[in-house]
Amino acid sequence: MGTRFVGKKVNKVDARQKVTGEAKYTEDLVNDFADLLHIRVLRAPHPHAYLREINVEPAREVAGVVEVFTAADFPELTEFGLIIKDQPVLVGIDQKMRYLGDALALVVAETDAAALRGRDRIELEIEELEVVDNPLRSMEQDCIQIHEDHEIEVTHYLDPEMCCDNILSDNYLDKADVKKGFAEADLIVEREYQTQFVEQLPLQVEKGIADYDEESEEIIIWAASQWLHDTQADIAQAMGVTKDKIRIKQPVIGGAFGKKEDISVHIHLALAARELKRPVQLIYNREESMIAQSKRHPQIIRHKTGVSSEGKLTAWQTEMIMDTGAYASSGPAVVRNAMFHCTGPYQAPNVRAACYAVYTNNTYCGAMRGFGATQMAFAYDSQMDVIARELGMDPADFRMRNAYQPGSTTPGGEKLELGVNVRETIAEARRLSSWREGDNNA
Amino acid sequence: MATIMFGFGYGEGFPDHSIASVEPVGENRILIRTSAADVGQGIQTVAVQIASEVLKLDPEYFEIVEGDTHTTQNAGSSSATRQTYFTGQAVKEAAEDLLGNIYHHASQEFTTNHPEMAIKDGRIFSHVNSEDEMTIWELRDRLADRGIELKGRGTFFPRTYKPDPETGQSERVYVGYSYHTQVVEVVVDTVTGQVTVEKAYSAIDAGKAINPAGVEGQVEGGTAQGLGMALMEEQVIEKGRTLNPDMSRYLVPTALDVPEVETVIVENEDTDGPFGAKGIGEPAMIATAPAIINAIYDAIGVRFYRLPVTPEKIKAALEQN
Amino acid sequence: MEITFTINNEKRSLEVSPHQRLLDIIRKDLGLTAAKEGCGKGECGACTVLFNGEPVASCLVLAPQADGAEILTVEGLISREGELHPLQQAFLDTGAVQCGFCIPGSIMTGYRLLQDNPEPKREEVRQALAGNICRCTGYQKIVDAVQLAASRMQSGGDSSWAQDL
Amino acid sequence: MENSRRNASGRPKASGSDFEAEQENIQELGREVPVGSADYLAPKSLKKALEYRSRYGYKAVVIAGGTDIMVDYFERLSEVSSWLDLTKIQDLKEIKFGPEKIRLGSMVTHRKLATDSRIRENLPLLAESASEVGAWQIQSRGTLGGNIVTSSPAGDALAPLLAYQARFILGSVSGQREVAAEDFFTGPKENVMTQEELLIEVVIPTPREGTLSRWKKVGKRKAMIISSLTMALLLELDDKDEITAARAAYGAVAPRPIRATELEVYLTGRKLTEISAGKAGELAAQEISPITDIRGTVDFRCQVTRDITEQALLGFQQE
Repeated sequence: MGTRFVGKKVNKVDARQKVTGEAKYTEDLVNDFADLLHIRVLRAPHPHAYLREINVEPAREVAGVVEVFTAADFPELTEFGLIIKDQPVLVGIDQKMRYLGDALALVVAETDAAALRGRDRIELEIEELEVVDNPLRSMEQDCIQIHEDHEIEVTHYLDPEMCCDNILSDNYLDKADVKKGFAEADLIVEREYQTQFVEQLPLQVEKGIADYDEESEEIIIWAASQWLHDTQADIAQAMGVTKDKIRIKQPVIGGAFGKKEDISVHIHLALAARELKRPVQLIYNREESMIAQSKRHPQIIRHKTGVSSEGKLTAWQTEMIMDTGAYASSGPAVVRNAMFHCTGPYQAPNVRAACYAVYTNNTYCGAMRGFGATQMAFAYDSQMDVIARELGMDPADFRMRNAYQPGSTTPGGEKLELGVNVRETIAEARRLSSWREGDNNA
Repeated sequence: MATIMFGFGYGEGFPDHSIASVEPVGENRILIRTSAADVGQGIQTVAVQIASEVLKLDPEYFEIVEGDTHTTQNAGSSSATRQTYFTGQAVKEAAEDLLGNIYHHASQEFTTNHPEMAIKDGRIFSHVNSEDEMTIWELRDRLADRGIELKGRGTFFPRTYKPDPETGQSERVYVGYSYHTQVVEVVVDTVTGQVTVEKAYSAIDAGKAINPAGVEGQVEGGTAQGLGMALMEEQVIEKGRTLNPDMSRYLVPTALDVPEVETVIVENEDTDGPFGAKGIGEPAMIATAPAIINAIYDAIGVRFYRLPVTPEKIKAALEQN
Repeated sequence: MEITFTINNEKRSLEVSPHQRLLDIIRKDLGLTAAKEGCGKGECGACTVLFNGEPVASCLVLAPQADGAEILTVEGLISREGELHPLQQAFLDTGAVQCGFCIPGSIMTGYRLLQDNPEPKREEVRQALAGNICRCTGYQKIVDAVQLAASRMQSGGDSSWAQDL
Repeated sequence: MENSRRNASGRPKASGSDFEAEQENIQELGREVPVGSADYLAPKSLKKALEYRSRYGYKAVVIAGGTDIMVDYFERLSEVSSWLDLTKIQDLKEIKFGPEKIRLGSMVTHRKLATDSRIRENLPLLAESASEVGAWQIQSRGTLGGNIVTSSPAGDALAPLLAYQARFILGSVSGQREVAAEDFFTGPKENVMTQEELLIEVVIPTPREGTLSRWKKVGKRKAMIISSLTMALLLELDDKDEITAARAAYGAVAPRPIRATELEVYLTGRKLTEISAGKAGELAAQEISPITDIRGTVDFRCQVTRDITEQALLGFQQE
C-alpha cells in the first residue's frame, strides 16, 4: 500500500518534550500549586487481621499535621475494584485488613516530614488471623475464609476435598472430546509449571495531586491512569458521587505495564482535597508501590498433552490455579485470558481446561503485560519443547507442524480465518537466526 | 525458540470500543481528541500518523488533546494490546469523517463535486478550476459563519461473543490474534550459574506496522521484560510480607543484561484494524521467557519448570547432574 | 544555610537545609524537573545529573554538598536558541524514547561518556549506561542513540543531522 | 576500647528502633552537643574533621560518598541532627605511590580507583573491583573509605584489601593507630573503629612484580548488584614458578571478609603447575561460612566459591 506517513519513519510526537525535560509528569506539576498539602497513608501492619482500635490523636498532635482521616470519617464509602468491588478505601473498625497494602488512615500535613512523623505515631489494636500465603493452602478445608461474605458455586472440583470459600472465580473450557483425543495419542506428556510474583516496575511509581472546586463541587485529579474513564467510574462509585464530579487530567505517564489500571492514589486524594478544600499530593515511594499495588499473578499450570507419533497434537488438558492475592482486581479476566491461550498458537482438536483464581493474603495481583497469557506461554511453549525432544523432532519443525493455519479452531472454538500468520513468524525467525534447516511446511 | 499467540482486545463479548474526533483548530492545526493513555508505547504518534495519512497532511500539523475525562470520550484502556487497533481505527474513521465533511462542504463552496477535487498539505483544491482553492482552516471559518462545525468523529466497536460458561466455546472470543516467534542464543556459565542471553531474533506479526521503529521498540523492551521474568525478577512474598521491596533486591535487567534483538516485522495487512494493523504490545514480550528456558535446555540439558531461573537454580541443577 | 553553585552554566545562591537532597533542590527550588525520582536510593539512575563533571545519583547527594559545585542537567544541554544537543536529537531520531521517565538521566550519562570516549562501542555504551534502568526500551535504541550522536558529533555535523537515519 | 564493635559512622541499622537505641546510647555517653550546633559540618582539613568527630561522635553522621548512608536515611533525613561531610577534605583524596607502599586516601572514589592507570597496573584487584561497584553514578560518589567503614561483608573492595594485606590508618584528636585489614572487620557492618576515630588512609605494600591475581564478583545481575560473593586471589611466584606467597580472600561468604588460610597453606611452597585446582576449590569452600539470603543460598555460595577458585587457578596455570 502506498502510504506517506503510515509505516514510515516518523519521530514520536511526544519525544521532544521528553528529551528536554519539558514533559510534565505528575510530580512535575507540584510546583504549580501553592500550599500543597502532603498525604501519607498508614498501611496494614499485618497481612490478615481485624482492626479493633485506632487512635489517631497522637498524629494530630504532631506539628504540621492538618488532619488525619480514617474510615469513620467517611461512612458513605463503598468498596472499589476493576471488576469486582471488593477492596476497601480505608479499613474500618472491626473490619479486616487482608494484605499489607490495605490503608488504615490518611495523614495530611503541611510537609511530607510531618505527615510521616504523624503516620508513625498512630496507635493500633489488631486481632491477628492466619496469614494465607499460598493458593493451595487457600483451597484446603480448614483454611480461614479471606473475604467473609464471598460466596461462590464452583462447578468442577479438582479434587473432592477442595474447599471453595477462597476461590474468586472458576472457569472452564471443553472443546470436542479430550478423552477420545488422549486415547488416540501415542505419547502423553504431563508437566507442572510455576511462575512467580512479578512487579511491573514502571520507572514512575504512583503519584497524584488533587484539588477541589467549591463552585462546581468538582474534584480534579492529576494522576496517571491506563483507562481514564474507568478510573473515574471506580472513584465515583466508591465515593457515592456522580461521575461528572470526578475529573481526571492525564499528565505524561512514566510507564505502566498494567500497574496503572487499578486505583492507587486516586480516592485518597479525592477525599482529602474535598474535605480540606485545598490541593493535596500523594506520592508513593518504591517500596509502597511494590507492596500496595498489583503484581503479575503467580500461576501453577499443569498441562497434559497427547500427541501422535507423527507429531500431531491430539489432546490438550490444562489445570491452572492462580494466586490473585487479597483482592480481585483484574483477576477474573486474567484467569480467563490465560485459559483461552492454554494451547498457544497450536491446533489441538480436543481441549479441556479448568482454571481457578484464588484469594490469599499476598499483595493483590492485577494486570501486567500479557495478562495471564504470559505465564501460560511459558508453560505451553515449554511443553511443546518437551514433547519435541521426547519425539526426537526438531522443535521448530514440531511447532510448524502444529501451528494454526486458516481454518484452525482455538480452544474457545473460534474458527480462525483472518491474519493467521503464525507459520510465517516461525519461518522468518528461523531464517533470521539461521536455525537448523527444517521443513517450513511441516 | 518459542512461538506464541495473543488474542487482543478485551474479548469474550465485553463491550470494547474507542471514540475519537479530529478537528481543525487555530490557524493551521488539527486537533485529535482521544483519551487513549500514552504510557510510552506511542499511541499518540500512531494516531497522528493515521490522521496524517488520511488527511494527506504532515504530522507537524497535528496535536493531541491532553487526556481529560471531561473533554474526551472513552477510548478504553491502554492494555489488552488494543490501542493501535481500536483507537487507531477510531482516529482513522474520525479523520475520514472529517475528510468527507471537507469534501462535502468544499464542493458546495466550489460548486463542483468530490471526484474533481483533492486535498494536500492542508489545501483543498479543484482539478477543474484552479482558482477554487482554500485551506481547511479557511473552510472551517466560512462554515463557522454559518453555524456549521467542521469536525470528524469516529467510533470503532467491533464485536466479540460471550463464551458458554460451561465449555468456553464462542464464535469469536477475541477481535484478532497476533503471533510472535523468537529465537534466543544463550550462554550458561557453569561456574557461576549465570545465564547470558547473547542475541535474540524476533519475527512478529503486526498486520501492518504503523510505526516500524515503535514495533521494534516494543519487541526490544518486551524482550528485556521477558528476560527479567525468565532469569531474575521475583517479588518474594513470605507470609504476606515482601522481602525485597526495592530495586537493589528486586532486579530488573540493566543495559548489560539485555541482548541485541534483531526484529523482522511480518506484514500481511490482514485485519479490520487501521491499514490492516494488529496490536503487538503484549505479544512482543510473551515469547521471551519460554524461548530462554528452551534455550537453556538446549545448552545444558536441564529443563526448568519454575521461574525465575536464577544462577542458584542453574548451579543446583548442574550440581545434581 | 546558604550555598552557591553553578547549574547549567548559571551561578545560583540558595537557602537549603541538610534535610534536602540535591534532587529536591533541583526539582523543587529550581523548578528543573527533568531529573526524576524513580527509587530515592540510587538504584535506578532516573535522577542522574552531572556533578562536578561526573554522573551522580542526585538522590544520594545532600543538598549542602552542592556548595561550590558545578551541576549540569538535561535542561542545560539545549542551546540558547532552543536547539537540541546532538545527543537529545539522536534520542528522538532513533526512537529511543518511550515513557521517557529514564531518558533525562540516560542522556546525562551518555553525554558524559561521549566526553571520555567520542566513539564508544556498543558494549562500552552498555557498560556506561548500566546504572540507568529503563523498563520500556530494552536499551537497544538508547545505545543506537548514543552511537548516532557520537558519529554525528565526530563528523562535525550540522542541522541535517535529523535526516541521517 | 569501649563500644568498639559499634559502626564508626554511627549509622543506624535498618529499623527505627535501633536508631533510637543508638540515640539513647549517645546520651549515656554524656557528650554534650553544643546548643545551636551546626547541622551540616563540612571541614576542609582533616584536623578540623577530627575535632568535630571528637566533639560529636555518633551524633554526627559521617558522609564519605553517601551512597550507603543516604539510603539508610531515605525519607528520614530530618531525623539526622548533624552531618559530618568528609568530601571537602582534599588531603583524603590523594593517592601516593612509593617504592614500598601505595597510600590511598580514604576519600578516593571507586571511579578514581577504576580508571587510574597506575592503580590498574599496580593494584588490579582493587581497580577491577571498583569498576564493578554499582554503576558509574555510584562509583563517582562512593569511596574506598566508605566501603571499608560500612563494613558490609559484601563490600566489593574488602576482599582485594585483604589480599593486598592493606593496613588502615585510623585517626583521632589524640593520634593515629594502624590496623591490619584482617583485624579491622569484626562482623556484618561492624568494625574496630571508635566514635572518636575516622579512617584516614589505606596503606598497601606495593605488590612485587610477577604477582598473579584474579578478581571475581558474582551477582545476580551484570551491573548495579550487591555481590553474592567476591574473590580476590593473589599469588607471588619465584623464578622457578614456585608459589612463595598466596593470599585468597573472599567476601559475602562469612560475617566479615575472610582469608582462606588452609588454602593459602596448601598453595604456598608448591609449584604452580603441580597444584590441584580442584583441591584448592574444595579447600576454599570448606573455609567459608555463608548464610542464605536474598543474594544466594549457602549451597550456591559454597559451590561457586569452590568453582571460581578452581577456575582462577586453572587460569593461572594456563598463563
